Amino acid sequence: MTQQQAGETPGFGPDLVEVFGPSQQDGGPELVQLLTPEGERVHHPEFDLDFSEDQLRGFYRDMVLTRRIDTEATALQRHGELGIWAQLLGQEAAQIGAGRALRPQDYVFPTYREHGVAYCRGVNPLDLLGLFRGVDQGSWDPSENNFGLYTIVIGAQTLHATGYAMGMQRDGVVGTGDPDRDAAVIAHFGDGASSQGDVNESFIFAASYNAPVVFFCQNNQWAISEPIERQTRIPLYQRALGFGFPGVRVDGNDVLATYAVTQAALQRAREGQGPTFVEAYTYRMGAHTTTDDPTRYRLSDDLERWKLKDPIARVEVYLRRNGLADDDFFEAVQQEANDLGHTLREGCKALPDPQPLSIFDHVFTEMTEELEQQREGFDAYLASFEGAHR
Amino acid sequence: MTQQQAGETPGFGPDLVEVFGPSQQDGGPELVQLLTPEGERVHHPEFDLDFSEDQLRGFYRDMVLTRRIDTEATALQRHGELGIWAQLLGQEAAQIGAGRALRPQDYVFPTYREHGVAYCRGVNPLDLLGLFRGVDQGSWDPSENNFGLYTIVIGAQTLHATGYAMGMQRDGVVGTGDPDRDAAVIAHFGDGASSQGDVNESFIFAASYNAPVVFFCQNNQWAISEPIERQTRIPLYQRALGFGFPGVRVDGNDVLATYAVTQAALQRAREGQGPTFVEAYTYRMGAHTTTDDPTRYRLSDDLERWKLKDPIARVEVYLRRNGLADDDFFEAVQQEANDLGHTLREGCKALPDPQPLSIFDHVFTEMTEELEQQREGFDAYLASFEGAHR
Amino acid sequence: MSKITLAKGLNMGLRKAMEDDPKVLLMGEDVGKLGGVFRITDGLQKDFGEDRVIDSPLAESGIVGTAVGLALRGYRPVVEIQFDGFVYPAYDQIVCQVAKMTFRSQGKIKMPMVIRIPFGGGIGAVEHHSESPEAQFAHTPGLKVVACSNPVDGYWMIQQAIACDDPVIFLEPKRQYHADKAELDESATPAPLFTSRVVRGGTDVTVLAYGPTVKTALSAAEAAAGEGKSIEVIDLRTLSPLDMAPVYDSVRRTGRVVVTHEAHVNLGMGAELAARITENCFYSLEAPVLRVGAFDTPYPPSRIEEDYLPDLDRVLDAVDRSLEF
Amino acid sequence: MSKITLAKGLNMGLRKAMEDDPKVLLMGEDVGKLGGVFRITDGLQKDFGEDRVIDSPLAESGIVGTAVGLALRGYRPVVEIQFDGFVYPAYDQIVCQVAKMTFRSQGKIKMPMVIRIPFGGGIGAVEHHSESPEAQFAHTPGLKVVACSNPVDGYWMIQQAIACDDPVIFLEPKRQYHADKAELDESATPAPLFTSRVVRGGTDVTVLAYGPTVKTALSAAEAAAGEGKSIEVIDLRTLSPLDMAPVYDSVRRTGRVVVTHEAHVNLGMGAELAARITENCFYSLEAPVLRVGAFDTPYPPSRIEEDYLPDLDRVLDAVDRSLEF
Ligand SMILES: Cc1ncc(C[n+]2csc(CCOP(=O)(O)OP(=O)(O)O)c2C)c(N)n1
Ligand SMILES: Cc1ncc(C[n+]2csc(CCOP(=O)(O)OP(=O)(O)O)c2C)c(N)n1
Ligand SMILES: [Mg+2]
Ligand SMILES: [Mg+2]
Repeated sequence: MTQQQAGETPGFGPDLVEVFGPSQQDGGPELVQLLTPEGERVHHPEFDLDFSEDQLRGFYRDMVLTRRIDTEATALQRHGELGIWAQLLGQEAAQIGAGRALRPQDYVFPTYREHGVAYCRGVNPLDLLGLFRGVDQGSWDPSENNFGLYTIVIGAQTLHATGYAMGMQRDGVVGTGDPDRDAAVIAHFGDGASSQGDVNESFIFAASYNAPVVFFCQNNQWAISEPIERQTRIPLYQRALGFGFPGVRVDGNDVLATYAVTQAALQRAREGQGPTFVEAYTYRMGAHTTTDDPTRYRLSDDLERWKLKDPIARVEVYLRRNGLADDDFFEAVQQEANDLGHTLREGCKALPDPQPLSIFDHVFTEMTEELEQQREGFDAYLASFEGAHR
Repeated sequence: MTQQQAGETPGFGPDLVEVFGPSQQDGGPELVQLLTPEGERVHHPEFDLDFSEDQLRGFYRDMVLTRRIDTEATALQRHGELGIWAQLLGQEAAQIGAGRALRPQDYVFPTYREHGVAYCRGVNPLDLLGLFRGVDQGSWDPSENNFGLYTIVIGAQTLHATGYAMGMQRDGVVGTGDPDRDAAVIAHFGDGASSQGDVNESFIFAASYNAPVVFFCQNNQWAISEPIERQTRIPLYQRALGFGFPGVRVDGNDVLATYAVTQAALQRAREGQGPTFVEAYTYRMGAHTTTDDPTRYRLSDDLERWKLKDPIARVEVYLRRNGLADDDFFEAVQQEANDLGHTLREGCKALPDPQPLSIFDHVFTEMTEELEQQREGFDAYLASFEGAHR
Repeated sequence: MSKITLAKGLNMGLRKAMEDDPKVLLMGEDVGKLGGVFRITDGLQKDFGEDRVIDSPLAESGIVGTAVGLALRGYRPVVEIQFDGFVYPAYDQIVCQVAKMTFRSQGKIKMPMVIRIPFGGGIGAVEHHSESPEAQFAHTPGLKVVACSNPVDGYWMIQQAIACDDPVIFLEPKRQYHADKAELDESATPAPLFTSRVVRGGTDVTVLAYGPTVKTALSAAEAAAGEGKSIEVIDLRTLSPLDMAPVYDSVRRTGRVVVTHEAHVNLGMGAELAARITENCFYSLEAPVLRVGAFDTPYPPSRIEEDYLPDLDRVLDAVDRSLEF
Repeated sequence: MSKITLAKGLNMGLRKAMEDDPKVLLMGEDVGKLGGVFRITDGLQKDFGEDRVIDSPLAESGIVGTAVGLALRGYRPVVEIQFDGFVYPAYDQIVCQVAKMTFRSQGKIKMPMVIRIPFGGGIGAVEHHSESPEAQFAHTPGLKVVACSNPVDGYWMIQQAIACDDPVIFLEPKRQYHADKAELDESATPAPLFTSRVVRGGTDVTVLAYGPTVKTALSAAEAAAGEGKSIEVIDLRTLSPLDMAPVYDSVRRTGRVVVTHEAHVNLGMGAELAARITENCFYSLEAPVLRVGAFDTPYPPSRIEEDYLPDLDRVLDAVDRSLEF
């Protein structure tokens, strides 16, 4: 009954639903791709780029280390060291491609799953664990790496990103022609988030002010248990057309293509040409979070199909096939990953719990008298248990 | 600085801004028109219709009476009988065209300016004044004429409309093929409203469930003092493309075209083909409301230009030129309008103020004990002044 | 008779309501195939179909706003907000539309909607997953606000809320979903929805609680009993309207009151209860009404949430302070 | 020295703040060319340009959300919400983002944003144009909430709010915008922002008011004086944090308190004030704190709004009831 019906309606043109259903398994003809799942380098009329060998090896390393951060954190959650963890398994290329396309002066507004982008920005991976362990709500300093705090309310950060970009316009760091000066913002969000009013309002503000912001949507096909079809009946990148700025669908499991498209979009923004929507077409290989059980709502077939598109495997094949990396390289990266895993494991366990009295800190820039009193009361209360069994 | 720059960006296609700026004076090539401002009947490949003479005279009469409701209410406000009035001057064709395209079983969700649509639905025009006089918040029974209460929070009603349409789907009154049974919803809103999260979410829900709803936007070029360019940089009807359903721009000052397009969109919805966006391209000839002073923000040139496109004048010319109505007809309509004006004037002044104790009525379907007590307390308090000077 | 959890009680209650009235619909994020992140709607889509258990796009305003439309069309939508902290995108629709429709229309429109909100903390979650937004809704005329505290109430109250012709904000203490089991007698006659209940008699101090703090209050009463203090515990159950009669009755006997909730103390339910009790029982009060709630700070990282939230000791501390007056 | 209205005081204060700090921006619907529907920003876009006085798309969440981004970039956005009833679409951004950024970041982020809200009734407007949403914001940790009541305070308080590094909800009694004039001495030193002020001394009953009800309270005091009753009036000015010292001081002298505001009584500021006063001045109180506010119903049609809102007579009635205890 709530099924959409396809076909021509006089005057309104073709109903696009069946023409461009959002869930083509391969992303459809519009998908920008530079490296196939089989590791074959293909070319694209608009978004081609020459990548240096270092860059290619770098992407590989980045993705392997990112995956390790993720699997390590997942394991830490299983061992009770984290309360929860939002896995990015399968989305490494989308995140590294986007993260590496950034310049230092650019600014990132992440969701709660942007561990790979955080890594690219130089955020200490250990710092990402605090929020999930429950010892803080993000302990890195956003201004240090131009990487904002994780945002949990779906889509809220897209407006922050747009406002920040409006600030860049006012600071005169857009369209000056100076590559070290011109800056842009990238706003990350998910396919589910695209339904939030805030996200659509951010499109409106960005278009209205021509703000230098790239809306980078990782369409991982799922919003917890809800498939992308619940959020849109046409390919998501086309949403941008309704707001008057370009949208592109890129193979989010292809780090080369994601890099190329994102950097072109960022450059467009830096040059003062306004917003772009990038849909990184990818797949959430794991559960939504460690508390989720995806077997309740999706078929393992799907998963198997996407395993063949693994973002790391295809780069490895390409590097090996073209003699750009040898066993030593792969082993070294593996070793580095192991070390990182070890560091994270030990570091996580050593993360101290916050002090109870810290509850009152930083509610405001200076503590109010009211809170001072509550703090004192609580302090005295805690002291009354000293020595006693509580 | 916040100006948008047009031109090609490699890979992202042409920047559409200058190609389809939202503010072409004539609505641009995509405008559907059946009757020109000069009263000339033109044809359209998709949306043509044969109108009977009765229909044409009816449209004229509807628009004249609607305009009279509006000017009368404006005058009543000037005389202190209304607190405020939201004028529709210039938007008569958009509203009559849309209102007359409805079937009894369809349902309307209006803004605060849909006086012409209300009239078409058979709502007593006097009932429209209560809200603006401050004696009620809309006194008509929505279920009587399938015409909802005026909604003041911008855009909120578009979600109600979508939900109502989802209810119709569940009631099995969509796509049955029975013209007396199949029903649809129309949601009215303004160009400014198109920026609200709620409106965009309603597009998402309507598309996702393929709900039988027509989004009817009167783009009257202004949201109080803000021009349409602040809300969108492409023609507004194209917003729908981003959500996967059709959008059409119709000459909102052309009652024939508005009727034709709206009824096609409604029919599409009734048949189960889902939502359509109709942009009725029109102009707010008056102030935003009687408290607004548009000379502070817009040029009188603009107004003069739009005066030439008056929705009533062109129908009159057409009727006269084609001998479809004679002086008697026009005089009779005029007389009817005068009578209506008189009735409204007298009726308005006679509208009783609500009783103070009515404050407590209908907060809930049954009064709670708490409110009963507040009511009693207030009753006793009021009684204490009896006879006394308060 | 079977022993059930709160989650099960709610699930059974929803099922019963859907069986009884075909107009009852469930809507929300992940309520369908997944059965909700807390599994409260488990199995219902399978049995009642996608038209009655509706997975929605990810947009809370959209969920509540379309539910308004469904209610206008004669349905009785039961909306799930996934976590307390995500109700705010829908806040405008709730306070300006849901709450006001009946008043605006002078009673011509009914708005029989239930908005279910898992609320409160204590589950070790990240930000926005442990909020207690009840005071904001109770401050809004036109909304009714209730909180259940146990499996049996969960079963009955959700059905009563759905049967109510006014909009009801239905608060579920998520920490209790799978905590304790209780015997459900489906043939019993439940107390009316908008009534409070003395859940433990006592003579020295009255403790008012609702939702998650009822358990805390009962434990406190138990502990205090060991020290010879007799605490009366009232489970408020309804927050708007308040059912003050049993409260006043109790206060006139004990002369001392402690209110405890997980919401911030400042302008929380405790403030209103204190104001009303003081006004109505002025000469009976031996001590001011004392409030035990969350501090007036945002919800902290979960590792210290138990310090932040009221617990047995803080309730007892307040009881002692009250007795010292 | 010149005599100015509240509207003028706010306009001058905004102008001064923009002159003093180039990072100050104004944003909102119609704030630019039109100068706002109340003309509070009149002439500012002309003088400071479109980049500093920004007409926004019609979306309140968008306005506040982008203002968050501007603040993160080092700006000091001053946001205008056109009418009280239209703040709710932005509610999520305000309570989940604006209020929590500093806490979330452990102080690394400052959120120096002012959200100006014309509030209260009495102007004969239609629905949603006469709301008093202060309690909801005051209940939210991380927000500061102030209300001005007169032209001189308007001038100073808006500048102080803009200079504050924390987010401030700035409430302007719209009914007073063009009502009374007062002399402004621009060379004076204003009282600190987060302080309350005794605006009329008295000995029998303390009346607490803020925003639009300060005038009502003063008129009531005047009328009561004629009957030999001495009323002390305190203009609270700050609603969060509360400045209780002058309140407690007053209550300890008078023993009787009436709180009046236009917001609903249930869970309004009066509830919190009653709870705190009772707890802190328990032995000084001769009567319970009495509350005079709007009834717990939605705002009615404007023809009866004066019945709905607290007025001089209802304040005096409460004063008498207090004295009868
Ligand atoms: C406003 C809001 N509503 C609900 C949630 C609960 N929630 C967390 S993640 C999620 C799904 C998000 O899906 P998507 O945007 O596709 O991102 P993904 O998790 O797939 O990366 C939901 C519903 C939330 N965090 N915020
Ligand atoms: C949520 C909300 N914000 C602000 C307002 C104040 N307001 C009333 S009408 C209006 C402009 C609406 O413009 P548009 O949608 O184009 O409709 P029009 O008035 O032109 O018919 C504004 C800002 C409101 N009613 N609701
Ligand atoms: Mg997703
Ligand atoms: Mg308009």
